[in-house]
Amino acid sequence: MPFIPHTPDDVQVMLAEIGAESIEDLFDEIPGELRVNELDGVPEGVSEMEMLGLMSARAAADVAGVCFIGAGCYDHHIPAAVWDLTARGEFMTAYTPYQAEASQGTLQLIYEYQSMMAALTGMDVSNASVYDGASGLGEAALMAMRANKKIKSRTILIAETVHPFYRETAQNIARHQGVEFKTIPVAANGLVDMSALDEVGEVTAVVVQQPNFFGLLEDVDAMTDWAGERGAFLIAVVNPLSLALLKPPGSWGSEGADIVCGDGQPLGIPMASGGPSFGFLCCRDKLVRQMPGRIIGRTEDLEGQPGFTLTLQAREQHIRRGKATSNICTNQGLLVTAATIHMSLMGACGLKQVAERCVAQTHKLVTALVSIPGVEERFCGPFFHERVLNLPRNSETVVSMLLEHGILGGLPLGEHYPGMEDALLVCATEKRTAGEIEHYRSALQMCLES
Amino acid sequence: MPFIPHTPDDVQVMLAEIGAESIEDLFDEIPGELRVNELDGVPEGVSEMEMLGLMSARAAADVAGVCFIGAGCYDHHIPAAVWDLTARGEFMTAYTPYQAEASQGTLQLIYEYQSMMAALTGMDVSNASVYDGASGLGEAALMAMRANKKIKSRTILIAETVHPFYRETAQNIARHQGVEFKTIPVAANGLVDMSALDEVGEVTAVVVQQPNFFGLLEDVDAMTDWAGERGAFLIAVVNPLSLALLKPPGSWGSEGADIVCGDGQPLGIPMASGGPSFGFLCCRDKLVRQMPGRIIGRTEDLEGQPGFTLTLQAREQHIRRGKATSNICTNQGLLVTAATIHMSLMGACGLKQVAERCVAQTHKLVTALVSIPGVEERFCGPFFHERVLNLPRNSETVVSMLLEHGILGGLPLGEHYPGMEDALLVCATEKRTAGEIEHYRSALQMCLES
Amino acid sequence: MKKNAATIFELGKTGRGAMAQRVPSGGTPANIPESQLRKVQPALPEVSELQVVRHYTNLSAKNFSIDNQFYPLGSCTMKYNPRGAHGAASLPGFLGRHPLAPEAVSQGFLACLYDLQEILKDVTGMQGVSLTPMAGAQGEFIGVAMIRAYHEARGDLERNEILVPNAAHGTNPATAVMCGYKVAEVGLDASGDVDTEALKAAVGPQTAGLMMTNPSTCGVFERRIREISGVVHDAGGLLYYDGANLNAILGKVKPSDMGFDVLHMNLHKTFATPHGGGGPGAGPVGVGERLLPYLPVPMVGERDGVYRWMTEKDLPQSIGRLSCFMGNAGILLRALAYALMLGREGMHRVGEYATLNANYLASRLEKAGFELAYPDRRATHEFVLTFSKQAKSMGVTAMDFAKRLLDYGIHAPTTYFPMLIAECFLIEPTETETLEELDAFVSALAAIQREAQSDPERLLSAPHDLPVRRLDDVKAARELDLVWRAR
Amino acid sequence: MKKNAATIFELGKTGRGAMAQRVPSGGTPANIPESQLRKVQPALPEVSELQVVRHYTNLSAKNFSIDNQFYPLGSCTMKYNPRGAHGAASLPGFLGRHPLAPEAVSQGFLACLYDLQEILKDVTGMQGVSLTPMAGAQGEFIGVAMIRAYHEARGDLERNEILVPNAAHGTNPATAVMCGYKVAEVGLDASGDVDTEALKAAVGPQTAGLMMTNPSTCGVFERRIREISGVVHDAGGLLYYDGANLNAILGKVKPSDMGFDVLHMNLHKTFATPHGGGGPGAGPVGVGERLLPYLPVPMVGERDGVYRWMTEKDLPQSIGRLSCFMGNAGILLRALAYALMLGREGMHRVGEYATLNANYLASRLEKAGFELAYPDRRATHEFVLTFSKQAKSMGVTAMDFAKRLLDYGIHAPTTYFPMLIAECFLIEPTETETLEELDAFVSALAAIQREAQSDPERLLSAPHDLPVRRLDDVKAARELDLVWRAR
Ligand SMILES: Cc1ncc(COP(=O)(O)O)c(C=O)c1O
Ligand SMILES: Cc1ncc(COP(=O)(O)O)c(C=O)c1O
Repeated sequence: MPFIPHTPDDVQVMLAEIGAESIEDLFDEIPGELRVNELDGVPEGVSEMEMLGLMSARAAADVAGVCFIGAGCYDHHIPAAVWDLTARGEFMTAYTPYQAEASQGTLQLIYEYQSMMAALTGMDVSNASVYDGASGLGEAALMAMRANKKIKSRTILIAETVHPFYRETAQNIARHQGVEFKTIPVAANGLVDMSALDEVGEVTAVVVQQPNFFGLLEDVDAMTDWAGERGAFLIAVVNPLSLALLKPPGSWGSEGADIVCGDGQPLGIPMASGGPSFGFLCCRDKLVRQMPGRIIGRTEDLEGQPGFTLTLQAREQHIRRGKATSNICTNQGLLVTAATIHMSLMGACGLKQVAERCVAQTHKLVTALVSIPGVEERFCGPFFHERVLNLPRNSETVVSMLLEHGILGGLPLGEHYPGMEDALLVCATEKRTAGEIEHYRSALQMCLES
Repeated sequence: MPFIPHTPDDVQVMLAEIGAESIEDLFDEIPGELRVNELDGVPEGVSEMEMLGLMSARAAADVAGVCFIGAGCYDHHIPAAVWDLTARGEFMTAYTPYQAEASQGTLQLIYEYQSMMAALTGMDVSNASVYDGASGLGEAALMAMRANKKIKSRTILIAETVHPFYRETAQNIARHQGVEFKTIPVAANGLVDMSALDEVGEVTAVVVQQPNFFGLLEDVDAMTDWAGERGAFLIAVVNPLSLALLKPPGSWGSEGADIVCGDGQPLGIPMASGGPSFGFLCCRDKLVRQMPGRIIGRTEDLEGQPGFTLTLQAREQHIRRGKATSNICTNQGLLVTAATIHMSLMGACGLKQVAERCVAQTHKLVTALVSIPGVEERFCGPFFHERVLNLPRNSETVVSMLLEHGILGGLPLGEHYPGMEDALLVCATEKRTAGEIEHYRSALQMCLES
Repeated sequence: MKKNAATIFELGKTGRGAMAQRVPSGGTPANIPESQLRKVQPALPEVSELQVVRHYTNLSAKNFSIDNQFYPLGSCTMKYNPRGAHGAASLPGFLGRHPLAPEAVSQGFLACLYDLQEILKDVTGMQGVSLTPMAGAQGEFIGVAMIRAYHEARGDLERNEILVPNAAHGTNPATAVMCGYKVAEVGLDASGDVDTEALKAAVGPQTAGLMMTNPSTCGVFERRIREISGVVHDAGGLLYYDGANLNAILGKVKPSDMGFDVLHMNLHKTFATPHGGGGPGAGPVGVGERLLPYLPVPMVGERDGVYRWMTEKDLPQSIGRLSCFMGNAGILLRALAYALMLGREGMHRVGEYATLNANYLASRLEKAGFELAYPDRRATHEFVLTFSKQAKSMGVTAMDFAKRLLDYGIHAPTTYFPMLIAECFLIEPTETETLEELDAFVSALAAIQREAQSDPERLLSAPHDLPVRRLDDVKAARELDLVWRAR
Repeated sequence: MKKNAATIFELGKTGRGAMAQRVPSGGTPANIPESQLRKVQPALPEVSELQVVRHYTNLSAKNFSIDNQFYPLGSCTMKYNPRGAHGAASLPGFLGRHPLAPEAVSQGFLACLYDLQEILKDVTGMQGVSLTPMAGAQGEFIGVAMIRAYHEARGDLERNEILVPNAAHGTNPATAVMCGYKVAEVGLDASGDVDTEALKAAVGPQTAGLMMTNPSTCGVFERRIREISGVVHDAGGLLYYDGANLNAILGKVKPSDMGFDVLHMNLHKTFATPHGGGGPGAGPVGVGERLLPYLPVPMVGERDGVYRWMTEKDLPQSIGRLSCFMGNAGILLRALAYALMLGREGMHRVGEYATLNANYLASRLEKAGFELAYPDRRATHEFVLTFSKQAKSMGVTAMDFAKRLLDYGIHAPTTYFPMLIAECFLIEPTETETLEELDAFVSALAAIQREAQSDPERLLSAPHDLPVRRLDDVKAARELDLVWRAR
């Protein structure tokens, strides 16, 4: 019996103690007609060896080549120590730290994480994570709605240059509470169309992403000030890695952003088909009681020694039930563990160097690809590590052809932005080598010539 | 500075404390002419990312296909828990357990290991490991030489059916102490030629391998009794996995073997190009003081609680120096850790099932391959999980051709046994599937037809 | 010697770093205007690689975990997390996959998801399963959003209330509210079953649905479940099954047969994926016929052995996307690996042995003088103990028992939940613990009971042997210290 | 509560097992005669997978290790073991390689070995390197065997003695004997250098060679090394360099320049591969011109970018094969990974910072009132402290200090080695430890020194806070209990 340690003798001893004849008897309160016996849809059990044989074959089948896709998930190097430590049973097989004294490892680590995220974003506080960047944006919107008492409207402005999946997810989360999202269109230069803002009425919050979905740098100072002047919250969606290089949301405009969210994947989390990763959520001190999710605080034990514990639990569903700030319970603890270790290893300098190298490699990639006749940059502003290219033909077709050359060429944008059927979003992280870039260039040239 | 935590300030503080001007000053006792400055043969340092990029490319270059080679190193399944636990920093980055109180983890584990190996081999005691199976045979030979006081000769009989690399290694180790190895030739049936024994004079020990290098089962009872009657020690070289199924050396003949050695690789150690693995060495109680290497004993602490410690250290070089039983110091501790966890997970039953499945899969493999015209079994006796086939042409050539089909076809025997140029030693472990066996068959057929 | 609690920040020094992790920088990017660049570096720790490894290795040792201890946390299903499943999800091919890789190079991964969808359908009896929810609570949200979509699609717009038994987990009412519903709580009768009279009084045209677990968080199986589902269905409401307790009945009862229309499962409970110190989890949703059109995307479809993503184009009535990519893919792979190893026989056994362990423990504890909250009921996979008597007679609370248990090297059961039972423990041993471990737990509790009589201070000031003594939660909330600052 | 020390056997029960590890058996093999089959199953533990994971996780926590503590064990070079190097060696392509795979599908692996050979040649100044030795002691054996082969090849058959300074590690004399030599020990002068007069008196036509380390195990650099090598060479002997202390001079001095003909390196020391609780290690040998023909096989050769195994066919005078396959391949890969990350600049720094740390520690300890064995000498990467005074005046020995240090969460330095210095500690901090860690060590020793004065019993009965109190070694050796038996 896999994973069940009972011997036949054990079962007899236990049944005798209980005073039951058989295990079946223990289910005697369940109405007979509810009892099932067949599970035909579940295959017969196999050994770990056979299971791993099957899974290995499937994993190997998907090895696709060199990755030039970004779009919210990035192929960064992760120091070997990160997951060697994260996968320790003491971290991986613990529950939520409800018994603080027996969970100081996890608790202190999350406190350190909160501190790092606050430092990175330039905000005062951070929670202990939400599910992912996209759902985190939904939580941020609801949080703004609760916290911004000055504005009566239930409208949130969201830039069309925010990741399409983030916009979709946030709307699907927030709409049940009557939140309405209005989209600020994208201008021809790939940035938020600031002129469209003039027609906007009262809004609770404005959502802007930096770098935006196209990899471009928005004029976040202007956006932040615009929001501030109207009493709207500025919700920033950011790539945490970029913050080692770019101005942090806490310093945007004259007052800074109010709420910052995003996905932690670039901080030591493997792409792993997109999950698990984690969403982070940071804000100003004064908003902390509207923050969803867990928060760790430092306190003292009865001998006066420092220690860590879950705090502000009155915000949470297990205490406040229907009146909680969110229903979130289990979050993404283990990924936060990885990210904390990752940030410790990289330090501010290390992250900055990675960020700089990403910019440099993307620059090289773009230079190489636009050397091919018919391939052009679609937008020209400053960018981080992603870039939209116009191809001389349908980009989805080209991406399929590139697969034969072992190249994951990027994300075709037609599905997300009508009219961009020939556009391709490409990305080069610090891992991409000159050889790989040249390989991409020559493969693309072949595809386009054929 | 990779791995060096010193800041410039630190260095200044430290030099001031020492009273030195520069780090260079600390080398002022070294004659100037000995100081070097160039290390041109060492490349410039790279980051972990770049190093792993290079190493990954090299590792990937060697992925060769399905393994049907055995010959002392076997492609078994290793439960995932084995290395997840073994690679824990507490096991992996500890030193030899010299401070017993701070090393109870490793010490208790080795005690458990000794117990398991004694159980598996049917012997009284085990040491804490030697380097590998081959060098372990060298140690066993020297040990027999020291312990067998009855026999004056310095001759050890060794079957030609013992792994050729074991024979070579053992001779290279033992010859400096005047040990002479005499080979008992192999008979036409692939077993020790018992008739050749008649001509042999006084010998200190006899070495026999079970299953032998050809995968065949020797008549170990007869060999053991033959040795016993002449006052010679019987040294058994065994595959530990086979002992879950086969009669243990402790029960061979009427008295059992005296010393048992072999390689622990089949017990949870990846093939990993042949190392690190570990050699095991077990013997009768009365020989324990002639055993080389570390041995752990159970004892008590000053409160009377049980604990574990290195014992019988008077045998060892760090105490006894030139009079030690061996010069061995560092052994293969981490692999013993893996093997102990492996044996705990498998249990006697689990190992037996693996062993049985190996026999069954090898049987299927042989049946499939001999269905090809011209392919034949060279020997016909009972076997474990290896078999010698005669091919209709040079087996080394065929093995090269099989590579194209993603098949590591086995070990060509010509290099090791002159006259066996067309012979191939094949192996199928429990991991080999029916599909893989069929793939081998069809690939071989194609190669032989071409 | 107590290990100290220096944070990673305090170990740092200006200019120190894990230098092997420094990649050659591309230099300050020429294309980015000065005004967009960061002026002051973030205050991250500056530490060496060895310091990081040592710090987090030692921190980890300050946790209890399944790998270290018996961890009978009720409603959490702290069972063994198979290392093989972790190995499967950690295969380089899976870890290195970009979520937006074309389908042509994703067939292995998609096949895994498809197989898992099918297995989960079978064990719950549901018609369709979507794997996207990233934890139980998100599964609840998605489930209730589907209930809402269903009523809305029918033009049945007056339904604005979700019923919840008062023993329910906090996520249930919180979810209902997030989905725009009011919550009405329904009480239990003395035996722990839902008070059906109260339920009948509560249902009406305003009822959108009922959320409940079965077995309930009181550790008993709701016997009148068919009556309850009848009542709710008759009133036009739908039934939501909170699958957090599915371990109790896995392979024994299918939620569909009890009348549930929609459910989530906690794969990090029933399917043995690790809890990670608070996540990640996965909370796939399953639905019956009526809610099929509303399942969230992406899902995986199959035709002629070719797998593909199903999006809003295929499922136009879907409630849409609730995560950036495919939810917690790595957890889904682990759950599949576990299911494959269990197989159908193994599935049946989960509920059986979880129940055997709980009933054995309940029986032994009762004989040892502890008070069961529902002494006349069968325990399911968990059961409730109450320390009301001890609190009254000896002045030691359930919390004191819990803290003292930690000293015995056993994680405390869930305390003070369900809220309606005073001074309680919710105890869930799971099927993967041995008889000996259960006996050791009984001995520990009995020993603590004796201490409570002879030396109550020992409990009140517990724990004694952990990295910290009892922590001051009030101070934590009053004097908020949420981020490290150089002091 | 003390954690108990039940063995894995005591956790077992007949019929229990980690059932997911059971592969479908092929049935009792029909082809194997009954007489060859095992009758009684071996007494291995019968335990569940969770029990195994929990048992060994908890056992591991009873170890000190670099990842947990400062571990200044002299002559052992307990430096940080980079996780990246572990990652490199754990790549599936390397782990899954069969050692006898044809060269055509082994080029990646062979290239790694070749690169390592070249790097090791450069850092030692040697002409050839073979990677096969599986630890330092096997390297010594192989080195001395080559010395023997050299003399024999020249027909110089009378040389039957190896000289060894009396501070040498036990493996040196033990090796010489295993290679069939007699050992003659040579003393040191008061400053820790070899007594060259004694050496001159000792050499002669019987001298096959001299084995020594430099810096010596006394933690000082042998200043007259060129004189020593001259004396030995003039007598027709060869010089063996025990590279266990190479960390002290890595990038600063090449053994070839000191006059050594042959050496081994401990990659598990100088090249940062983990010690594994007692191995595996790797002890590659390097040789100068004269011994080139005798290097052990297999080695790796290269032509036109194609790598190949070199065996006795290529090296007919080789002393042959000393391991079944290519030694401890996984350790060699780790060492290469480490060397690549260090690079040439990093190599230079190893000796520098190891020396800086040792001298700082020596200086601070001396000022704190501890006695250095060689106060007038520079420390190298390690140094010797002697507690003779404390032993005389307070009755506490070096061992008592060592055991008490464990309570402070610091692994004890090497004790009672080198043997010629009474009541000594050999202290090697390594270059990867921080200034703060060194300061903490000084504070701990100073605190223990105060305890020794005020409460010597505290030391004599130490350790107090470890899983066990001080263990009885005498009982262990007298009442041998080497394997578990049901009691
Ligand atoms: C009964 C019950 N319902 C729902 C949940 C929420 O699940 P999750 O934590 O995965 O969001 C829990 C988790 O503890 C639970 O116990
Ligand atoms: C000076 C010295 N020489 C030789 C050795 C032997 O090396 P190994 O343990 O790798 O066999 C050691 C190991 O401690 C040593 O310190």
